[in-house]
Amino acid sequence: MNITVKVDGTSYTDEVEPRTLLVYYLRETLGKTGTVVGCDTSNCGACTVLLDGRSVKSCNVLAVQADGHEVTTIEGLADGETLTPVQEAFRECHALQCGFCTPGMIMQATDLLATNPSPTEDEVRVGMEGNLCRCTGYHNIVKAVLQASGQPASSGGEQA
Amino acid sequence: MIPPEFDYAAPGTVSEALALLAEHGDEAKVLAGGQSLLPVLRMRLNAPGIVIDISRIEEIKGITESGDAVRIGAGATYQDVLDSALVSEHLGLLHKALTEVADAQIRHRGTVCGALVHADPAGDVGAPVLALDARMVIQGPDGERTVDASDFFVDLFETAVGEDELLTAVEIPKHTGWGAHYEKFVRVSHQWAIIGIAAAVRVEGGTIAEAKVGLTNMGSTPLRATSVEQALVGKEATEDAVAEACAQVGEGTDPPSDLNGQADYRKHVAGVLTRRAVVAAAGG
Amino acid sequence: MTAVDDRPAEATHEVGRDRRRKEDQRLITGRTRWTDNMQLQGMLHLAMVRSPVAHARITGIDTTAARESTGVIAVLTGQDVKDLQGSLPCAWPITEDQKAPPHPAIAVDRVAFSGEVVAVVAARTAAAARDAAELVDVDYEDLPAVLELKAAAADEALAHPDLGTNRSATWIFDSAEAGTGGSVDEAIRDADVVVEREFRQQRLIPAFMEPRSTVVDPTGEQFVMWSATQVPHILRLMLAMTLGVDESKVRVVAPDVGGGFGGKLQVTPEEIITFLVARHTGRPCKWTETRSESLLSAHHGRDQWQKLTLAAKQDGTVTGLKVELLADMGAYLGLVTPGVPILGAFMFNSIYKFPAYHFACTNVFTNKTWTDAYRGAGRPEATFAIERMMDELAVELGRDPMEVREQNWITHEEFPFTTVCGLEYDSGNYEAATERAKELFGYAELRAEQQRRRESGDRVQLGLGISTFTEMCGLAPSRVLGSLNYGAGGWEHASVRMLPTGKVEVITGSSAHGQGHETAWSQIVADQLGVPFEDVEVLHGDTQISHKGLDTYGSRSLVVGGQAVINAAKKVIEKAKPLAAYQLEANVDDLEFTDGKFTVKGAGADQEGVGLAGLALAVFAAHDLPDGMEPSLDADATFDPVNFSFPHGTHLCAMEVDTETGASRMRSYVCVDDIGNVVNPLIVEGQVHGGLVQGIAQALWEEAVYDDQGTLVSGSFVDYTLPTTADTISFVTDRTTSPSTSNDLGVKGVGEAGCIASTPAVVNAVLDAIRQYGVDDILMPCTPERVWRAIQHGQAGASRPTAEDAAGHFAEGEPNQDPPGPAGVTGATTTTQEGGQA
Amino acid sequence: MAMELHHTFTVAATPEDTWALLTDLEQVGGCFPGATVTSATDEEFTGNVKVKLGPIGVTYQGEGRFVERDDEAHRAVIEGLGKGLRGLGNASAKVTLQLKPEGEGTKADVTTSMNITGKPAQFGRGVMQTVSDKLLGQFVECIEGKLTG
Repeated sequence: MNITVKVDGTSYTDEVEPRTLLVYYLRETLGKTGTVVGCDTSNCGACTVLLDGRSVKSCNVLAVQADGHEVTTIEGLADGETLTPVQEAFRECHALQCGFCTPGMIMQATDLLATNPSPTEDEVRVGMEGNLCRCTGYHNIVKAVLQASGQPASSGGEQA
Repeated sequence: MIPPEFDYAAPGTVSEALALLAEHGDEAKVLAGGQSLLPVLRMRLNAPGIVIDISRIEEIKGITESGDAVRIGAGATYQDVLDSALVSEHLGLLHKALTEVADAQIRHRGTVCGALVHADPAGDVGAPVLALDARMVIQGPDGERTVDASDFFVDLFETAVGEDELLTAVEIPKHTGWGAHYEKFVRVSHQWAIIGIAAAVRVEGGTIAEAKVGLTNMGSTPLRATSVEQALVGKEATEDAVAEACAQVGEGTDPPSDLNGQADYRKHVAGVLTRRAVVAAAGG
Repeated sequence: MTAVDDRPAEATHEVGRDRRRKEDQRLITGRTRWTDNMQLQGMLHLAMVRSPVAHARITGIDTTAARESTGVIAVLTGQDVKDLQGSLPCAWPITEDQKAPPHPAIAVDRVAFSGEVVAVVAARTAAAARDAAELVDVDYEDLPAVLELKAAAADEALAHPDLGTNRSATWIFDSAEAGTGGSVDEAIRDADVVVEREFRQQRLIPAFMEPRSTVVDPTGEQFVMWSATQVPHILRLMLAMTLGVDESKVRVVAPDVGGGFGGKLQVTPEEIITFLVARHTGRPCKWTETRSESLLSAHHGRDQWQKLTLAAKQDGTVTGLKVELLADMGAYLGLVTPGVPILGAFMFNSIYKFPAYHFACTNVFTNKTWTDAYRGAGRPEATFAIERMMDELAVELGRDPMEVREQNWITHEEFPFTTVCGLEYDSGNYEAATERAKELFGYAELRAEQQRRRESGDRVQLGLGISTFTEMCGLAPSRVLGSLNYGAGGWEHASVRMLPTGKVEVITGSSAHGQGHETAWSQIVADQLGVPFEDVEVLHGDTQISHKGLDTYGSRSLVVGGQAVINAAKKVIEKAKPLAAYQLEANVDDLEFTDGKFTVKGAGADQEGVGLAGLALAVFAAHDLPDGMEPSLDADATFDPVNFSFPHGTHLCAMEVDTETGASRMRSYVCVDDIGNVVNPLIVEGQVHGGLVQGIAQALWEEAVYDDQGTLVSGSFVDYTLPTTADTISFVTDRTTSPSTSNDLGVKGVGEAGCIASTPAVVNAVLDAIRQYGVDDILMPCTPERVWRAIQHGQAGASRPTAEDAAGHFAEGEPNQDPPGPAGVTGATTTTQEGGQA
Repeated sequence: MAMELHHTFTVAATPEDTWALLTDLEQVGGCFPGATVTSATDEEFTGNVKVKLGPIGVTYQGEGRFVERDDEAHRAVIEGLGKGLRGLGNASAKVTLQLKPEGEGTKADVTTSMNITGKPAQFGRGVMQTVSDKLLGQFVECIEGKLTG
């Protein structure tokens, strides 16, 4: 079936099988391989993108469901070389190691801060619960989200 | 993993959707937010002939006031409900429970009515909806009918909604001014509830005047702890006073035994958490 | 000799700076190259058909329907490839008489675990391959499966009937026999106090975030394999040895790799199969696993029964340690499967001065997914056991657990210290790390709070857990590995290439997958060559670029690979020196090299000297070189370490336990690690944080659970419960510094430290919170249910523990509860002998 | 995963009449929820079972037969083995029947056990355990219904 989706500012019209998941449409049809697949039960959040501005797990949405809607992926965040505050904070705080969960983390953090611009550490921790990371122990991810919100990192920090 | 092949239809009206259901019978699966259905399809634990996407039906969207109740349409996502001032004001228990559903991304897509029809006993929506005496609005080939929540949940993954019917809305009586708490017990936060306790109480002068308690994952359907509710009436809204009434909440239930806990453990924890949920609901 | 000092030695230099990572720009903008991103013209997609049963004979496979399915190009079964596929390699036969079954990539006539590949489908799309895989019709004739470790050790059923036993090998170290210490049996005989405990290391799954993926392109002169692997070099060699392909005809690339933790330290059936199908079809092939496939069939980790007997004097001095292990290999021996428990053999004695030590491990087959390296590999098991034992000893003696540790550990004056295993610990200062940790933790205040909560009968009890750990990392001197029958050396290779523009290319044989080598190596080389950090480009993970290496595992990259980089850089300087002397018209011996420049000694501060960049350009032109000089400054180095490195640290954990539900919550966690000097503190901390959560997850959350049919029932992220942000806390980390003496940088490994140290700290804390209820052990993971049952059981069982009610080891009805076994090993027992019996 | 369910009930018919019905494989096989018996002889039957429960819809194809049958002692063991379609893995069920006279009627002891391997067992919080319990319950109810109804 034919769908039209705006992804990272560009409109695309493509023929897709109804069973095609949005994430595979992004990766394989559009070549947007920045968004990755980490699980098959919608637990890990690595595939998180924004659908009409809100975070969703693109492995848990059919491409046909996105017909007529707008998608933002990790590749659509930075304006040229200018990173978003969340991206900046992830680098600054060393909030990534292997980087596989990172697109999902950044997209979810972007959504979180859009609705709650000054979260507490607890709110960040609960707000990011849908994204799994195996490298960082989350410490620096939480720190990065707080930093991106313009707040100083809370207690507990490293190098006490 | 990639789901098996299926046809797809996105009807624009309820009657179109019903016609499709009538046409395809048990080959059809209804998709609203898809947050429970898609993982099952990806696991290939089902292979429907057609998926009927009801998310584009305008008439079942929205959250409205309906007399003494708040009506939540089948198109309303968890997030829509969480964002609704009507829900915050009148249905504190539902609001609290929905904040515990899965994670933010899932809440942006999944729907309250979808979860009710899915009827997963470990889902967080059934217990508060049951406790709050909701009415289910079901449309089928013979028109609309309303089913009380107490008659809605039939068995594991089974509800009163027939194969040729759609749950189009849930109407939940307002519980304005009630205190509420949903206590979800999990090992890690993205888990399904090991158990959950939905408690709403109306306190008058420090005494519980009315109480409603629903249980998540304490049986093959959401359960209503009516004997606890009755025992709570007239009790002081303090931990000591409610403890005895809550301790036996597991009696007569048949919770599952699985990786996260044996049945007897679930029953024990239910007693502890019911007490805590009631006290929290009462503002203690 | 030990400097306890947190400041970088020379702040003006790159080493020691918290440089932001070079790797990150791509990763945070989605410009990544995971193997699954590869799309080649005409590429086929593979789907595996896997056995749903644990042990069965394959009596028939009908592939007709699959072959006829739309878009299917090939379907191969074990029968089709049995003469081509060889046997998957095991590079570490631990004994001469080790027993092992052949390990086919595709099962031929028998499957030995649920998840084993029985056929592969190649199709034009991944969906078509998956659809067709479901049409492959396999008939199985069930065979008795052996699933439980002790039952397997007793040969109750055979995982591989042809072997005649499930026991693969028994490996023993005895300090009396080795001449490195006394006799444990004598120590036990003569002890005032003997503490005997049995612990279970549950089965874990590495669960790297990037599912495994392999692409093979057979269309060029070489077969090119891209794979999500930690070990491209080893993989290339093993492909050649297993499949009989010339090594020179195989190129392996590890592009962006999304985590490994030992889980990608493997030569997998799927890599072999993808290679075979690509060769068979002549077309590029891709296999990418699903998460559930990964949990089911990528190798698992840990899985041991540990029985420990500790002998001590009444005053608390330890006199001997006896360790008896049963280790579950699963169904096959993978790349280093048998050696994993042996990596722990020399670590049970840890930081303590045991005069006598005995270690015996029996490796056992079961019909489960095979086990292999998982972060720490052998050392977390050892650390857990000894740190639990030190607590048990303290309880037995009625002493503070920290005090008992202090009494027995190697003091800082005693380094270098040769242990009862014969290892030489080069440096360390346990006192300093512990003192700092206690200060950051508020040890005394927390103890006071614990006392208050106990006295008031608070529903929420507080427990403090200690783990004073060390580990051996940086695999390792090749001669030591040789003495352990390990199939390879422990060296690492590096090259430094001077480009004509003055930029520097560094080629490293260690293959990063999240560790930040590009950044750290750039810092090292920038200091060595005096070039800007930005001018260094680090290349790795492609056997055609980095032709030689032993890859990344065992916290070896920096201590071994980093030293190789330094050695290569030093050679560059040596090669440049004659040219510099020539240009400066000076004697080679009169030159000195600082900050990227050669100058003449004693010629004053205002001399210009010649820079390395200029020399590189001069060499490129080669117009005017000293007579006989080769026109190149490039240099290679292969470094074989003289010793392991021995990081250590003190980890303190406070857990709150809800005694009504058994739920526990981490209140605070402090760790002070001593990993010697530090190249990049930011990266080091990140490694520590990540390790901590993996170790904490073993204590609290994770377990691979099989049902009685041998099906992995924690087979998705729904049930294999990784923790999230909401389940974890922010940590307090700090460091003390005792530079290693075995490398120029004075560094020690850090990749596994957090994971090795944290598990016992957490379990000790949970136990400390509820010991007053008669609890002295809880199986991991310490789920709320287990904790609650332990409290109930402890209270019911009054104060005298017996073998049976020790510790909820054998809670009936719970998953993975091995009953007191046929091996006859009892649960925890404590015997206190009065002095003077000897 | 394995489940076992033990069930006892009494029937107002004689053991002989009850035995005749209980050893009719078409009747017994057809009692399994979602089962269709496609062929049956005195000794064995073939058919398929469609398990449809909420989101899950899986089909097993298989056969069943007596592994033990003692017409004198009124004891029989029937085994069914199903192969899941679409690579699902296998399901097997074993039904042990024992009839004893009780007063005018018959006391029936039915022990049913079920094993499921592969994907349905691997996924989803042990839900299949509950599902199987439920299926076995319905199966025995059906048998009881046929005998007592």
